[in-house]
Amino acid sequence: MTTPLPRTGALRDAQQGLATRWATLDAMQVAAAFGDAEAARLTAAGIGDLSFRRRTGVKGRNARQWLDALGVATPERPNQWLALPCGSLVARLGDTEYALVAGNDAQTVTRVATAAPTPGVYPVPRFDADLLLAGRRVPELMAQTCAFDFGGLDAATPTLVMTSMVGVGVTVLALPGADGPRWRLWCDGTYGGYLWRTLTGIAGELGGGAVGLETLGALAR
Amino acid sequence: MPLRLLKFAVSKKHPEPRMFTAHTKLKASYDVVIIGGGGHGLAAAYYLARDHGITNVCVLEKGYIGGGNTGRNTTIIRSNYLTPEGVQFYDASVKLWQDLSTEFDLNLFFSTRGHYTLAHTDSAMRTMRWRAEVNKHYGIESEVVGPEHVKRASPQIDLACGGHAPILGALFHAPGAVARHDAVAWGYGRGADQRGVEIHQQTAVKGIETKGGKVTGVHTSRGFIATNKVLCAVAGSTPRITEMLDLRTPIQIHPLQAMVSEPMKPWLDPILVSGSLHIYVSQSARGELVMGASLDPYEVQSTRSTLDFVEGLSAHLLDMFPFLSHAKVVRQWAGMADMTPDFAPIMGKTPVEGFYLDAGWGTWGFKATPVSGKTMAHTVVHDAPHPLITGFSLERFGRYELTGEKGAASVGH
Amino acid sequence: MTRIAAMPDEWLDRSRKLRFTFEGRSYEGLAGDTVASALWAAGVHTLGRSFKYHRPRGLLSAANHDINLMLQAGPRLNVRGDVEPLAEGMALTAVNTFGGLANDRARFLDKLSAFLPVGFYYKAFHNKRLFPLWERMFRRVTGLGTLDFSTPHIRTAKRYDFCDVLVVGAGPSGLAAALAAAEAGAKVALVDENRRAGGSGLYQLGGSAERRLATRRLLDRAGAHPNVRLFEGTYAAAYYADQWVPLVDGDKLTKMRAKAVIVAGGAYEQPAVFRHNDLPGVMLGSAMQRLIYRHAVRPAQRAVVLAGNADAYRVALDLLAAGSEVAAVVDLRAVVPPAAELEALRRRGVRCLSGHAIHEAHAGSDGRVNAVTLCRIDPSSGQVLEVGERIACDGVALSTGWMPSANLLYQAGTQMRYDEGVQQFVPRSLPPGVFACGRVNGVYQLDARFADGQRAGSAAAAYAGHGAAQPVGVPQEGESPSHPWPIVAHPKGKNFIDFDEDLQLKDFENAVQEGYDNIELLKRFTTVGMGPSQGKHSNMTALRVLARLTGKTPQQVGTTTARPFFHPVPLSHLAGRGFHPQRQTPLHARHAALGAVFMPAGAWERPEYYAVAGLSRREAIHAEVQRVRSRVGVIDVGTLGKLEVRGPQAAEFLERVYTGRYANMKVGSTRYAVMCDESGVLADEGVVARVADDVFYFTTTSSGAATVYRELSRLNVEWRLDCGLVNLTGAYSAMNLAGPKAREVLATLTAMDLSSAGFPYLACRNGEVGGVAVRMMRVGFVGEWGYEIHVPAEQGPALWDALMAAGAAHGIGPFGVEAQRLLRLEKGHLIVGQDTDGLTVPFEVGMDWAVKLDKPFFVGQRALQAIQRKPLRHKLVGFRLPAGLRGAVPQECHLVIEAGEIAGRVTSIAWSPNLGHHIGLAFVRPALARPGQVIQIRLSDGSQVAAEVCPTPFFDPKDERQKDGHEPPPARPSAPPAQRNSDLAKEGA
Amino acid sequence: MKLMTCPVNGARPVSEFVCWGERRAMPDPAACTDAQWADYVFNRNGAPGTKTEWWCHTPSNTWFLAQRDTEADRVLRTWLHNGDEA
Repeated sequence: MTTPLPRTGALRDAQQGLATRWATLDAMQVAAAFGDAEAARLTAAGIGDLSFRRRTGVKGRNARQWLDALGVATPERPNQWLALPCGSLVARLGDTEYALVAGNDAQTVTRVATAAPTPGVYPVPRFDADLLLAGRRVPELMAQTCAFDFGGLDAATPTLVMTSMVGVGVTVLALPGADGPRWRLWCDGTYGGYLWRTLTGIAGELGGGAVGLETLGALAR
Repeated sequence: MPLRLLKFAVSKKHPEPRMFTAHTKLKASYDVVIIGGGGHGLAAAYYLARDHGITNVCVLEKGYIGGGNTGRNTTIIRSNYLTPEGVQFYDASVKLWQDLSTEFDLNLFFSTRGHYTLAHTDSAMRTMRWRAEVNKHYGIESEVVGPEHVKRASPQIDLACGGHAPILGALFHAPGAVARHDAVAWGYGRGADQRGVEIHQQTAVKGIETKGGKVTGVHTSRGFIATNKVLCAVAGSTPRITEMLDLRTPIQIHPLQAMVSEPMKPWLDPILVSGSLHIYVSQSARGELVMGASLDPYEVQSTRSTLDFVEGLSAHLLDMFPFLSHAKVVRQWAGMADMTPDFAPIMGKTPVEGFYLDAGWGTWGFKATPVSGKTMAHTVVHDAPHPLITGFSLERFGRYELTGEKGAASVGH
Repeated sequence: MTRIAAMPDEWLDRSRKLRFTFEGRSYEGLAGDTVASALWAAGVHTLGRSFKYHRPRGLLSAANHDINLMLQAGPRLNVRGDVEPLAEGMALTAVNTFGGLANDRARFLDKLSAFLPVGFYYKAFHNKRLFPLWERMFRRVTGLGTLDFSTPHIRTAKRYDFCDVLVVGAGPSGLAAALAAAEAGAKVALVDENRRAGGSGLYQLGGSAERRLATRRLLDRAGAHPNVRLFEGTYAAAYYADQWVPLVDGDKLTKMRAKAVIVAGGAYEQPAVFRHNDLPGVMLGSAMQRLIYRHAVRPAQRAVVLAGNADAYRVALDLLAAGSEVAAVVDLRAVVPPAAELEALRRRGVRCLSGHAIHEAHAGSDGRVNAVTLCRIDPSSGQVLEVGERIACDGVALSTGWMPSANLLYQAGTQMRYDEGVQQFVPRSLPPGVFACGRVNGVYQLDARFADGQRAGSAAAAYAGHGAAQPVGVPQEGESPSHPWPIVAHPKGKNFIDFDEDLQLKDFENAVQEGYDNIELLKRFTTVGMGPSQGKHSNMTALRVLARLTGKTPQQVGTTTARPFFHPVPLSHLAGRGFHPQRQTPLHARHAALGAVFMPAGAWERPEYYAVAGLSRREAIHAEVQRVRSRVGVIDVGTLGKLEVRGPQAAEFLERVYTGRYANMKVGSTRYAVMCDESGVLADEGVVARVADDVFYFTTTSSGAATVYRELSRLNVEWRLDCGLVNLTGAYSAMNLAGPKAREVLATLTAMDLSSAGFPYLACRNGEVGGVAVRMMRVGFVGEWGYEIHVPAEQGPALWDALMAAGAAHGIGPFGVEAQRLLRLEKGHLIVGQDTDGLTVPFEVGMDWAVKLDKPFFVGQRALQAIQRKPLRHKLVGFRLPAGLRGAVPQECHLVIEAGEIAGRVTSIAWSPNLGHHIGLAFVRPALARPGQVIQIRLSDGSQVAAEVCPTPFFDPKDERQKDGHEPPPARPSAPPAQRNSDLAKEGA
Repeated sequence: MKLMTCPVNGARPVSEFVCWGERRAMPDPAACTDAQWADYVFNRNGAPGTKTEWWCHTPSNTWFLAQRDTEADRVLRTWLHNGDEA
């Protein structure tokens, strides 16, 4: 067969024309940088795009055992996440649904995505928009866009929250960070462009904005 | 300066009689008991006395007259409905409205402003044309107009609505009007009172007596009344009453909220309604903007207010009128809308003999006040539905024959 | 100049002078002034005109309810001059004048007041012919401020916030409450509407530094406490369910969610009622104290204090401290309780009378008060016994009583009771999580307010889960802070109760005489409390008057409901940024690049058509149609709902939710599906594909996608069948490749067997196209050989590009929603929502075949069984217009007329380029549904057009073009006739 | 804003939820009359009271049952449907 077709990230079109410098990563065009002064934006309220990460999902009453059988550990409690040794994230969405997002190594995700489901297991292909929020004023950004009290979360537990932000259903993962909390934000890719434009717009007022993968560096992992 | 006002200057005492007689006690029995001292109940009492000479009537009001939805709505009067039943019924109402002030010798501030239902989508435009054509068929002034027509009527409007929902056109209904809602209740109340009807405020209904499927009396917070005919006109409280008779209806109660701005110099002459933006707005004689939106999303039998309502309505209002940014909202309130599945009222007889229902008024009850009073009075007297309301019978649901006003009720008002 | 020496807690920055103009004249004030304090300091005392009679008015409350002091400040309307911070360069005018404040042409109305009794407008002007004229006149004089239509859409940074305990009001009790809660470990938000916290503790001093310092110390401690966030210049605008309180400051709204709310908003001082109590110079005692201690302005040179409580004597002492002369303290009470303040005044030679009232105030040539006439009153009844001496003065302080600032408490559902001891309403029972302290709780003495605050603070903290409620003793009030009847009748009236609405005592007497003797009726008839101040200085007096007139107690009369808002809130604050969620398919940028003209479809944006240079909208759409009929086109159908149901009972699930049969479907086949609601009304439609024995992939309409998935999820929860539902709407991109050349185009991209045998009509296949795993269905919605291709969202654009590239040789092109509508119409396919309405059942649209009433169960089945036994109301039929038709053409929703009656309506209509005439769908009476029947369609202008009912499909009746073993003949297009109003053109567009 | 507690996701503003309405027992379609079915389809218990309603937390598409006093708009309890609860 011919070489696989390129992938297009959910936020690709929204990132057009932001003095964007493009690079290619895992068959997907990604933003290496959005103009300059990215470091300053990142310390204020930086928003990065991790949609290029491979991801998949599964749900159903037997999903947990099924993942277990595939050697994928899952969070003990609903609405928590954990990191696998390979660097992938396993998020437990509510009680019986799971989402996996690859780190640099996509093997686990690919294995799960291609494994045959058993009774009570329902595969959920995912092509979400995946944003990373970091910086001093991100709490203000979230206060202006979401009714959930993220400040009230216990920093120690790897929590995730399914809520609504600027009118769009989102899944928010609280990531520990030496310099304050960081957030992973997932939403249906078809709402991604809107969410990206809205959040980067508000972040701009807070001295932040879009940040490319180069400046994100380790944060993108 | 009208002469009518001269006497106030010349006379030492305030030369006005009492508006209503203060009744200290209830009689043992009445020919007709009307539950609900809102516009509808008082209008029915008025027409019972005026048109049918039936004056041994009492109106029971648990609070004060006109204190329910009559005093809580945004006073829009129109007849540009969708179904033949609706159109003819509301047209009769609009005709009655014209002369009420003179009839009552009370200024209702009935003011014809013209009513625009804005369309922001193709499908909305189709519905507007549908309504316009049905309206015209029954001789009602309605037409589909383009954005430029809207712009002429309200030059300041942003036709693009901030780019989110451009206005493609509108249904223009020239007879669209507003009136001073409280005065409507007072006018009908005084008219009924002068003809011998007893209005009892602060009198709650506790139960309804029946014998062999027929109404025999009403238990009130002030004692029992014997009667064979009970008219129930209590809008948002309808299920509380029908429950007393184990009478099943499709009615569900949802709050309908509204808000009003500080007075500002008049700038908005017509009444504007937008289904897509969930707005309806007009400017009162005091210079206030009176605004409403759609129904609350779930059942609540109270008149509590919510912040989401004012937030949403304000956001949409600024899409249409950005220059209102500095204008301030003074007050918000709510009424209890008695909704039906087909957005048409439920009027006429019920399985319980002698119990007549005037309900299901949802968000459109005020404009129907005169005609509902007239037709219900007729229905009670003849124990048969007035020709204008046969399409609104309670049985229609049992026959799977809904009336289908839904298309016209894109937004509550 | 009446500015006095620096006051210890004054708000002024004396180093910053601010210049501004008022009514065209230039003035100078100081940073920290309000507009009113600056003008008063500059010797300007007439600051506005009243609403109804246009009487000159001065400062009344300096507490944000001086409605007669509303200003126009450029684009900002109805600016409250009594609290508006002065700013450099302000250009201000009074809102309610004609030709300026001084020579207001409407001031004659004051002379006419006798003609304009309460509710006068109900009693006249309603001559049917004349009313419109009168109304136009009313509309000229009504309203307050003026809009500036060039004002931009101001988007504010509305935000959410959270705390354990929200304290509303940072006066003595609020500060004590905040501190107590904070010390118990609660996170506290403390808000005060004033620019500086401290409240009356910093201005109701009676000349005593100790009172001030006690509050100051508390303020410093609370302000410094790590658990306390202090919001100054911020008011709590309302109380909503579950401790949800919007906080309003100068530029935004903060939606505060608290675990507990303490209302410590204090009380509003209430004006006493006597003739000309509205003259400039007559003001509330607390207003004078605010002028003195916040803005270092001497309110009057020579003042008379009207007293009804202990506060009045502090006002007198504060006036002395400000260098005013106090001509007399006139107390309504027969016996004045002994107090240090009283002694101090006597010592300083101030005349103190008891059992007296002010009978009338007199105005000087400048309109400001220049004297008062006293009267002796009967202490019990308030009756005037004799009119007494006249005392010259240029200021009158009204200190006769208070009304609790209980709006938020009422909104929270608090039960209030009238306490005779303090002559005001106090909370009887508070809802869970809501607390009150201080004057709103009937507690007035300073030390008692501190104690009451502590009590409430620890109780609220405990409710929020911090510590335990501490028992705190709150001292009893020694005397009533409010006088029960601060009202003096006067034969000539002009004794005002409501300064917003110009309501006098006699207006209430008259209203009650007319029968408006219930507090709500009285409010509605007189409009008392309905002005912008919402009754902050009038409701209590109105209630006292009504009680006396009806022989009831205030408790029996009760209060009117307090609604949001506490103070008016700008629309821009409430609107915030205004978010408009937008949904775009993965192919959106491709469409834009191809010149798509987008149309909204719910949250989606879809290409309506693709603009082509030199072609009209209509021509461009017809070109797209022709391309599909003659060559090949592709449309983005990614907005369709895409669902998957998997599991042993997946087929059973579909059998229950759709009207058709699915259990007997072969793997690899598809079937049309119709969904009804419980009443049998057509709710949605789509295509079901069986991709494996226990896996079905199915589509819903674009508009129905979200709701259908949600409802199916609910049914799956309720029924507990052994299957799972997955929503792939956003995860998959979908496009429909259609046209005679579709197969050839696709063949270049895939190794799949596309032969009629290998991939027949209505089959469904999984495979690979251009290296992408796809799910493909052979469908014929547009009546051509076609493939609906579903791929992972992130590969949609690549596949689109591949199809475009591969199709280039065959003249491929995109087509939009309008072309699709026309293509499907040529096939006679209905569109749910356009060709159906809220009451349409399948039988009415010829879908009987899709409804299997003999199944065990499906949603709506039972209703349809009942409806099937009834005659149809109407039927959806196809119709055609004569080919040669010239002139106006019917449009969608034009009516079908039979014997002068409405007999149906057009639901779809379009010019068919392939048939050379107009075709459409219409609902008609069953009697008119026979093919060949001629129906009359009435146009907007009343003219009628004859149409012929005909069978569908209109085009390719045998559906041969999309089926196998058939080489479709090329479609023969013909040009449409010129028309007055095109069926495709939108009105006004 | 009113709070509603999703059994899985916890207390959230009611704007994150959709209310389906009161849970109603469906009569046996085979046994009931047309009128009985119409009563089930159209008629509602509109009087105030404590009702059991279907609610959905939309961001997570979690359906659950809530017992609510519809006059005070007070939620008494919420739980996941497991087929055998009251």
